[in-house]
Amino acid sequence: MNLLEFEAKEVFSRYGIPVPRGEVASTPSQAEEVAERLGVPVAVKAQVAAGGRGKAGGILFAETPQEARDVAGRLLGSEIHGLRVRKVLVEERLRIKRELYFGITVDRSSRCYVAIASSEGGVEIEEVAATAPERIVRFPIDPLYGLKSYHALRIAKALGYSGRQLRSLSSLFHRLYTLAVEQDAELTEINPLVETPEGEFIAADARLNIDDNALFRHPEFKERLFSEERGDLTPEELEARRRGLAYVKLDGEIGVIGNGAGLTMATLDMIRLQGGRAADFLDLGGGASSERMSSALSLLFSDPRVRVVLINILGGITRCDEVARGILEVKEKMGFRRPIVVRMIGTNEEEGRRILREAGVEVLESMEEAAERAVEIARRE
Amino acid sequence: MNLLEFEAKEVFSRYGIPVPRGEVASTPSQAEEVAERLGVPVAVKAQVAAGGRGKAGGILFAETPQEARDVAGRLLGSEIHGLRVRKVLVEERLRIKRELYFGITVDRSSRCYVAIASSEGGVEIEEVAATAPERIVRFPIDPLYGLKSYHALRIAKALGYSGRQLRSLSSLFHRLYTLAVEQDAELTEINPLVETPEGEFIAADARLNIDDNALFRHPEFKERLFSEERGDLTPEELEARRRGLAYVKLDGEIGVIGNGAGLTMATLDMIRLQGGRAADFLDLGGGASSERMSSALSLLFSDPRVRVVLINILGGITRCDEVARGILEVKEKMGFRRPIVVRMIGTNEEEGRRILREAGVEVLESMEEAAERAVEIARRE
Amino acid sequence: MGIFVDRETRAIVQGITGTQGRFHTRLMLDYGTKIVAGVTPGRGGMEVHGVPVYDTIEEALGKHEAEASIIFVPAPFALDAALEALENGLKTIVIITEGIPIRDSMEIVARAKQRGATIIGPNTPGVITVGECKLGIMPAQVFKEGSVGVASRSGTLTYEIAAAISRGGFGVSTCVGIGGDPITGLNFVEVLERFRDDPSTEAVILIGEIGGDLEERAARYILEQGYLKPVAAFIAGRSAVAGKRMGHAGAIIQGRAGTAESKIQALREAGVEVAERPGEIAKIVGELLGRD
Amino acid sequence: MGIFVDRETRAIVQGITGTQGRFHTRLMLDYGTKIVAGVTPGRGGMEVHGVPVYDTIEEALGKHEAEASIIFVPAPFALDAALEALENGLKTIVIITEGIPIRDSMEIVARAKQRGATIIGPNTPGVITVGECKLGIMPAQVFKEGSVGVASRSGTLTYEIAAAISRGGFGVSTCVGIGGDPITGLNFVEVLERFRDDPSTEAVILIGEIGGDLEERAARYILEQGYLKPVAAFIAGRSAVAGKRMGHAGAIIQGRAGTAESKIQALREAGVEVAERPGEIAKIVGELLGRD
Repeated sequence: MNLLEFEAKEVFSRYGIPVPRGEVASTPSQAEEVAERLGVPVAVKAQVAAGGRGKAGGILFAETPQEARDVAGRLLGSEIHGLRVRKVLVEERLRIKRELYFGITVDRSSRCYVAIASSEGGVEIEEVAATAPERIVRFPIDPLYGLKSYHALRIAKALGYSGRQLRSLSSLFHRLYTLAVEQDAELTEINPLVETPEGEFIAADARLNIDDNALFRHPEFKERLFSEERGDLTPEELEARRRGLAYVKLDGEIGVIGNGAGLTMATLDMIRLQGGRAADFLDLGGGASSERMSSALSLLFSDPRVRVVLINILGGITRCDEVARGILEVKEKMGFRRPIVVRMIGTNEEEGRRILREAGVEVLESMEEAAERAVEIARRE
Repeated sequence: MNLLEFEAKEVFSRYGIPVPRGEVASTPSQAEEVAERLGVPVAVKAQVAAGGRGKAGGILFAETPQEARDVAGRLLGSEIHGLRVRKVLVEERLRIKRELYFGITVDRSSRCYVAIASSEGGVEIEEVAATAPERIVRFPIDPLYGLKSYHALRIAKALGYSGRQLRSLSSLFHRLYTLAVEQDAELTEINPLVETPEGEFIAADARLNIDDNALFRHPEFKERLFSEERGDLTPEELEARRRGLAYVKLDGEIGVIGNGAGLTMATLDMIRLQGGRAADFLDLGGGASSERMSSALSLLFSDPRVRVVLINILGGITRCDEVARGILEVKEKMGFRRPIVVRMIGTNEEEGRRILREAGVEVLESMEEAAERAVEIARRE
Repeated sequence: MGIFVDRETRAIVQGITGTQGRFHTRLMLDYGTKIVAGVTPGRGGMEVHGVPVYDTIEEALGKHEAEASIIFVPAPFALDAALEALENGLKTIVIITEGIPIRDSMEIVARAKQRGATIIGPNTPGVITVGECKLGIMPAQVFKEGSVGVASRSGTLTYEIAAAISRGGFGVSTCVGIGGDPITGLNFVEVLERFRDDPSTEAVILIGEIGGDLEERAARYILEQGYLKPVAAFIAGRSAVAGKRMGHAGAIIQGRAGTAESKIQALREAGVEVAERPGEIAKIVGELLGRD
Repeated sequence: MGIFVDRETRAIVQGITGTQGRFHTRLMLDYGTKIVAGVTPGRGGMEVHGVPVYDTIEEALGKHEAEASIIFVPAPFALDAALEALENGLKTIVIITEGIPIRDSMEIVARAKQRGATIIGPNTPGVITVGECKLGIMPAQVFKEGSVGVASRSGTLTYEIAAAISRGGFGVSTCVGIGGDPITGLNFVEVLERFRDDPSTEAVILIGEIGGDLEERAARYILEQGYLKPVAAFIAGRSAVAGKRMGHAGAIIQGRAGTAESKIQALREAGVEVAERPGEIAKIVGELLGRD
């Protein structure tokens, strides 16, 4: 779960990581009040959980409280990368001597956390990695040992600092590591990490992505999982999440339901090979019940972009007859609002086919065939 | 720092360890109110940080709220093992099927925490260790690995439980371990750990002794370090602690000041060998300054039991002249209210002797001699 | 033969009394897997399909010999279950559980390394050495015995491909699900090393997907080591978009890393034949094994 | 010769820029100890009494060779300082710092064991091999060179006894303060083992006190191993009362355990001569060494 900047900064503050003075505002007049309280100039920042917010015009500056009101008015209610801006963060504008980068993320190959620091902040770290890899310090962290203060010193030293700054920067690094571990971060980063002319270090931006699977340890965030305010999920994705389905909205017109992530991805790929475009990725997961199936199908039926639904089931633990019954339920409740194409093999395949045949649904044998058929229908409808 | 029972139980509750319903009371009428709220019968328990409180009459029972008032009146203001009772804990009286013991303490030889469990609760664990060692389960805990849930299961199983009780008991053990680590316990124990007729486990008593050296990690408790309410220190000990001196009150009449714990202990031993009795143990610590010396000496001068003060200094890092100046300061400020005997050797010994000689204080060479002299004076005074 | 498990493997089921544990214990027993004991705290003394249940692994090992375990316990308890298996000396641990926190998986994998044990998973269908031992939840009927080793990051897609192999008249030696999480006990390179030394395996199929760089590293390994057995692959997720998790916790393109294109290109450069669609696999296997 | 440190030992001072670190660095240098570098984060580039200061041990070891360190940093930072020394391969680490949390000491000692390093302390005056190397804060002038090994749980009491040995015309090979805390890196048995193998040590003095059972275990060791060098002891705290901490964090009688009587009895049963008062030590040493 991606926290919004202001939420992440609240957590940062708790760990003693310096952040700019600032307050969140939901209306232009609130933004004006905050600017007055803080003193100008201020930065007004759209609170959406998307990268590249700056480039997309999500960060504006104001020299007067009135101007803060104006730019807040422009941001609030707009959309950035498809996400609605419901809040802005109004902050003191920092004076900048240098912009650094520091982050903790999961190193999949080494199977551990890795701390990444760079003297090139303010741009995406992948950018730096591609253009100036020598400016990046990577420090893999042994999960059974952790990042110690002297490791943090080593990283801060590699960025060229000494003396008092070496201590304060390394202490900031160490705090972010503690935060990452204690909050089960999948990714946390400070970009830019600003060095002020006075030599202080301040987290100008803050990103904190918490491992969804660890939310049982973090009741504070768990509540937000289904909240509209979350901001990194579309309304459809939120609804699917409430129904316990793995759903990702895409921009085509063929609805896809599969069981198993790999199989569902392969189905999307097949649609693309056939020249079609999928409207979504929807994985029923293992051992899917008829309720899950019917919940998934009715979700896609409520999406106006969807012209046809392709269902691809490989029965293993999942039983084809269960899935067929789920499809039938939807027919009985709301009717088939769109054409459906079903491909189904494996456990209790015959019974599943029989149920669907009686409901007037033909069941196909191969993924290729099913994808072809769906693409054809989508073109026609 | 030894927490009082009710303080320990607050912490236990935070970790989900079941404790009896109860409230603390500072007056008899408060105790009556609590008993009314809880429903009778109740236990009324003196809140002093001393072992063997039950045997010393510190736990009484009441069948009516009025009786709770009466017994609270008897306990409040009384002294148990020299400690004043300022509060009582009024609790529901548990029904008991069986009394167990569980504790986590530091195993000095194995240099790790050790969990200790016994099916013989309600008596001191040392008692059980002496009489029925086969009833004790000891589980040393690797500091780099910790006590895992399956270790806790193993311990609970060794006490003879199975099924649902096995799970609830082992989960209680595991919670206490988590508490011990997170709170830097030097010792935490539940004795008795009551099994009710319904098969629940409840911490009837709770002991939590927090490592003084770790209090910088526990601001919550650190504040209490110098509090009168603490209850496990005499007023003199509290005052010494405020002055940064390691002081223990003893019951003799020869005041003792030494530098270094071992040397001071040896000085007490020498007094005893000479047939005298020390009034205290007071260690100036390493590199003692003149201020520390004068603070220590004036502390002992304010103790009416003290007939003579024996000062034993071995100058290493500590300089004898510094110490001598501290003694002189007291003379100038308040005069020597009692005879003093000084033994002093080591760094800047000559200068120290000279300062004291001019102040009319003779300095002796050997510990034996000094102790003999002090005992002689104490007899005479 | 095959890798990781064979007809001699004796296994414990951790979380045997839950719905999943119970169900799959029966299917594994039916397949002939030697399930010697089950473990569920607080359920010691029960039996599940004739398998005795104990409160702890320590106890189970007091009565039975075993070298493997399969874990079905809920995600919040999986770390402890895996550590218990490791501490008690089990050497092959299959973690079926989905949704384990990354931090817990990192700890499991690090501890396993210390103890020289193999973790299969988490979030895996498990491992099957066809005709000998199934330590997992895959449907047995899709696998036919043969000489193709399969390593995969997914479940049903693997069954799809296994079924295709069977339909083509070929069969599988061992099929290992390495798991769909970002942190798993095994990577493709480690599985390739095992297949290299397995006489019953003549060719290897890798089933990869977007996210991470396990496929790229496998390609590099094949190229640099001059891997002697023929390898083919299928990579799911060519139509995935960046930043969105495609079902598996590990299936996510982050920035520029982890795209299907990058993986397919790396594999092709290493001489690995990459199928465009699952249905082509049988044909490719035929070519690899030198028969059409 | 002597144990733990000798004239070849090269040491780093951790926390060299603090008042204590600075002061004792000078005294150690004066004694002839090879202090090759100091470490204080944020003070890299300074010099203390001619010793170069670095921000980390890693850096210091880039410029100098060392196998030992002595730690003066405040208690809240001592754990990290010790781990840094261990991770960088130092083999003898003296922790002068007093007031380290027990939990931190447990971790330090456990990590040192993993790495095969020796921790002296915490809360110790350190170690001195007389005439060769002083890695500690003990006053040098009380020690004369000789053949008596001393191991002690206290500071000034040790100097008292060392002075008595000197006055008696004898001297010390190595004197080790094992530390006054409940958890220390060394126990008496480990020091006795080292003295056993040290040709420059002919007799050993143990200076114990109330709390714990290090003395009882030493007694058992001496008895069971048939320790060949003569041993004498002094135990402080015969007049201590139960439950009260006598200055040292480790000096506390808990319940029935840790009394001076128990220790004295155990040692006497093992044939160790236990002095009634520090002043007797010189005479006893004379007897042990066979000269009066």
